[in-house]
Amino acid sequence: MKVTVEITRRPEIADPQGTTIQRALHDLGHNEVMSVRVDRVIHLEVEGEDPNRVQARVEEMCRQVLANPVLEDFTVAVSE
Amino acid sequence: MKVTVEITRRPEIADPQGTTIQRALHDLGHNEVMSVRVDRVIHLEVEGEDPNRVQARVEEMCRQVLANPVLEDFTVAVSE
Amino acid sequence: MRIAVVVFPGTNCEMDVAHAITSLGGDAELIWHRENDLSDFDGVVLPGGFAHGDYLRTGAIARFSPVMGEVERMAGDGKPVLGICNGFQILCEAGLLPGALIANRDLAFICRFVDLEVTDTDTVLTRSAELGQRIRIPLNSYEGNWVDPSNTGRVAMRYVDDPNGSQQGAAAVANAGGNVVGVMPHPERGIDELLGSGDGRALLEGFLDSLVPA
Amino acid sequence: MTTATQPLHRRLGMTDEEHESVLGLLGREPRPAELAMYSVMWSEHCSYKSSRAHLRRFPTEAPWVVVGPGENAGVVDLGDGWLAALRIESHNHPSFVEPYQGAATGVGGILRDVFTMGARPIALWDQIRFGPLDDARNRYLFNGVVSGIAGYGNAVGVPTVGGEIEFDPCYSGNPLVNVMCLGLLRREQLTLGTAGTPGTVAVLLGRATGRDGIGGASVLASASFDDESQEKRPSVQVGDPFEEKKLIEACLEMYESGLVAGVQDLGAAGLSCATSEPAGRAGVGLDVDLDAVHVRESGMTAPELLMSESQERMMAFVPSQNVDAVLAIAHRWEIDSAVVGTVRDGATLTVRHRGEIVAEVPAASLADDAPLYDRPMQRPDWIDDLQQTPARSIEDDPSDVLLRLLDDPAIGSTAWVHEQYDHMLFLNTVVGPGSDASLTRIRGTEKGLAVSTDGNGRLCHLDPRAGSARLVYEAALNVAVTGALPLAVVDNLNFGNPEKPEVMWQFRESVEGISEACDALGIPVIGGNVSFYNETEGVDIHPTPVVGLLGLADPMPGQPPRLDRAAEGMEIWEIGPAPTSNLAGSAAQRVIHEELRGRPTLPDPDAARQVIGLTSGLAHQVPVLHDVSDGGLATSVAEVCIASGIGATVDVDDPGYLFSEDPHRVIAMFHPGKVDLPAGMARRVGTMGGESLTLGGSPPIDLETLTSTHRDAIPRRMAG
Ligand SMILES: Nc1ncnc2c1ncn2[C@@H]1O[C@H](COP(=O)(O)OP(=O)(O)O)[C@@H](O)[C@H]1O
Ligand SMILES: [Mg+2]
Repeated sequence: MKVTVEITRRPEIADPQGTTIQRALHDLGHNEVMSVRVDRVIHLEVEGEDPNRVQARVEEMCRQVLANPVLEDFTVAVSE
Repeated sequence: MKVTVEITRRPEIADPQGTTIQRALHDLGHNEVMSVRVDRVIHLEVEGEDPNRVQARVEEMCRQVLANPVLEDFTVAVSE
Repeated sequence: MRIAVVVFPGTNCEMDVAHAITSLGGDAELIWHRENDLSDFDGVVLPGGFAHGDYLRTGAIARFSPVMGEVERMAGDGKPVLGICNGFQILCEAGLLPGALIANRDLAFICRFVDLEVTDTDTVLTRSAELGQRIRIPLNSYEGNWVDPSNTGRVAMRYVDDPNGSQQGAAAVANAGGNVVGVMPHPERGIDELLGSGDGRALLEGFLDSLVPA
Repeated sequence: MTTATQPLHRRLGMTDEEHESVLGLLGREPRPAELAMYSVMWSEHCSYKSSRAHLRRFPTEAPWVVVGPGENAGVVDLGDGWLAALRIESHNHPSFVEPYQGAATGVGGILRDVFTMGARPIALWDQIRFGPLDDARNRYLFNGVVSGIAGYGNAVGVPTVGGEIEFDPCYSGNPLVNVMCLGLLRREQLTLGTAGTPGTVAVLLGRATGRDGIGGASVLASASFDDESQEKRPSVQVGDPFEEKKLIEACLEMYESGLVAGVQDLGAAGLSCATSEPAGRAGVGLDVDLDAVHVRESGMTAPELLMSESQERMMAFVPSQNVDAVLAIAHRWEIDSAVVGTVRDGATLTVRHRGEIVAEVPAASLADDAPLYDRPMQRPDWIDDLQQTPARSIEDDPSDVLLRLLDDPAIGSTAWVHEQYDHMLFLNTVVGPGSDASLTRIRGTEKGLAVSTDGNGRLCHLDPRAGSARLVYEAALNVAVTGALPLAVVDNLNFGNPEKPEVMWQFRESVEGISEACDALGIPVIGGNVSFYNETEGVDIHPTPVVGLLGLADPMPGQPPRLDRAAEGMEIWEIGPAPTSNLAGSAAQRVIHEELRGRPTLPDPDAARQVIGLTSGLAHQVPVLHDVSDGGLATSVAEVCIASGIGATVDVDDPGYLFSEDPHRVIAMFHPGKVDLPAGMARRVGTMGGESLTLGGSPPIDLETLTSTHRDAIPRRMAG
């Protein structure tokens, strides 16, 4: 099954990268850009029959390694 | 408007991060994981009325700076 | 004959490069990235560091600096253009060299001496070296892994033991004309035996010799 | 009482007595913003309330001291108009919460302490300690901390040229992450943290202020002001080395142009500290307008603005005629700036927010009137038992013991760590990581700056006073190996809970030990840091003072000794007091017997001085000098064999002698007849040569085994 994990930085955590990219976009004349945040998406292919079980397993992986719970939140979506 | 840009690494380009994460997951016993690919999502807030115009502008930003055509493809989705 | 050493916000090897060039008898001047006229210069170096924090992608933001228009012009005019480490990344992003640099195979920063072999002497960096010559200089990068789906890059030097996964083991890459070169390890860190090696001198001397008056 | 119904001062981590003193000071009930300021400034971290009385014991004076403890960094005179600034700091708890950002922001903070003084930061060191690597959590912390130091240090463009790595179960629940920074400046560039004279303008430079780490420095990590801000929990601080790099260059340009009267970095206690301390030091008043502060989050309250620990910010105090020039420099380096205050006559710090006065306090009181505790001390009752149980002797074969030591991650190669750090930038690292001391040349002079940092929790657990003294002697001997003589010390005192009398006793003993050794060597303590509350679930770490010692080699040896300069046929000499077989507190005791007991050998000030003097002279003559420390004589020789790619024969059979870590010893290697060593101070112990290392009558160890064991000690564990 294909699983998409989106890992997002918690809103209250500073995001120097986003700030820098926004500044660069303004420099390039894209002044309409009000905010920029960069997150990660992890695409996994996981063997399994039961979407609920796969979902639970991947959520466990997120807590273990994929996401950093101090800084990030995550969402898991199973397709196919 | 909220715009989500997903930047995906072209399949022929090596993904050291994906490979490393897959190895880590296997080490933890998640042997059902067949493949891992790490991509980036950029969330933008863009001023504008017309979703089509916003879409076009952000696509331009992608071609110009947000994605590197040697390595990456991109998709742009405008919401709200 | 003057060499512009470009300083982007976040560049950190500019003093070292200027020092190396000067100590080899060259004339180096630090140039802020907002400068848009390099007509007084005979060559240009983009030194290492973390231009714009390497945010988004290494070199991605730096390539839009005003000075890059001039770098492009000089490259087109056949003038010597050298990118070291982060400078190599910027030249790739700007399309002046083929390919791109991604994270090292082992996902760790690598700072140590590496052995290189010269594989092409028809470039502004390697013209004073012998084919097959061994060069020992420090590598210092996280994104040193060169990929080139177009297969058009000319490999000027390769790693003897590939440390980062680079395609063809490439450590230095040139454009078709040989006047634009990107090198991942740091020649300027190899100019003094007291610090471990003097092998970088041959490279930088070759670069200085390639300068022709504007 | 639930938290919500607690009075505000308690929620901010203040005791009722401390609240009473604020009341007494102000003669009225403090406003919320005032309480917030006092709470952070009077926290243990900022006020040193438990340690201050003891720190007075340190010798702090010498003719070459330009700035002693009390400023952001200590400064010493190197001659010919050159000064060096040095400071050490801990980031233990933040690194436990989030290892990458905790360590990264530690580096950012220590850099600011140094360039606040007008100095260009030229080198960094890290002293890091974790629980054993067979635990995945410890591997995660170790990896995160090293990546964080690399990620910040490399990008900000300051080489990390040395440090220390230690693993011990006592650090499992409480890793130690200390970082040290050295800066170099010309005398005329020296800048102090003073607000200047009335009319001077306060300019806040750098990153926008957010709700980062609010109250992070105070005892209460999650203070909340009301229910609404409850969800706006303090958040982990994120470092931005890019911003810091620009800030360094902008500030150095301002100093060079002589535009500023004083500068103060924003670290712990943020704006509260950066306004009150400079005003207090200068004996002036200051008006601050919080609405002028550039922010990254909307709706921040006055207490939040005053307590925020957002990174990469500096406060410059600028004579009014220079303000435009300062703002122009900030603009050119692409950093944000805001005029946030004006120096006034008097001594009052007045803070306004949304048109109202939110704080009006005597500026100096936040620092000067902080509580001072004389905490009870008691010698732990277990220490006599420990000291009186003799260390077991080693029965195993010395070759086996040596291989087990080289495979220990605290003794094996540090390459896995230091190759992740840029240690070569600026082209001045003459001796880099992996040696006894680093050596950084000052181009255009004959001078070299030698630095060593040393800590040893095992020794200090068995005998905090002698153990701490030995750290100073060891560091001094390390810098002597490069031809330098010791100049000054900074210290980072990592201890457990100071409310326990045993911990306070350990602390006092340690301060005493460091002071005695500094007195004996005639060198001052020019700064330091105290980190208390290093405990988890009531168990304290071993007392772990870390000493950073700066030495000056003038002139620097033309060919400084290095571990990789040994050659076939060189003699191996051991220099130092007559050998013993004492294994108390040694690495061999930990690795082979998994125990910690006995009475470590006491330091000998006379022997220390003699060996240090002799060694720094020898550094100009011999190719290899290496101090005998972790793992003893056998390990020292092995390290030279590995670095030089050559074998050796050591004519010592006694395992106690081979693995003892007794102080004041160094090995020298040179061709026969090249050097005359004073009889009684030195003995020949072997010869370099061949393809293997032979210890007395033990089976030889081939060079390849020696090398791979040492090289793989950390990587093989980190591979999982
Ligand atoms: N263990 C110590 N030994 C000597 N001086 C110390 C020690 N601990 C702190 N100090 C001095 O106290 C001063 C204040 O330190 P601190 O409040 O930690 O500064 P910062 O606010 O920059 O973190 C510094 O000058 C420091 O050198
Ligand atoms: Mg400070």
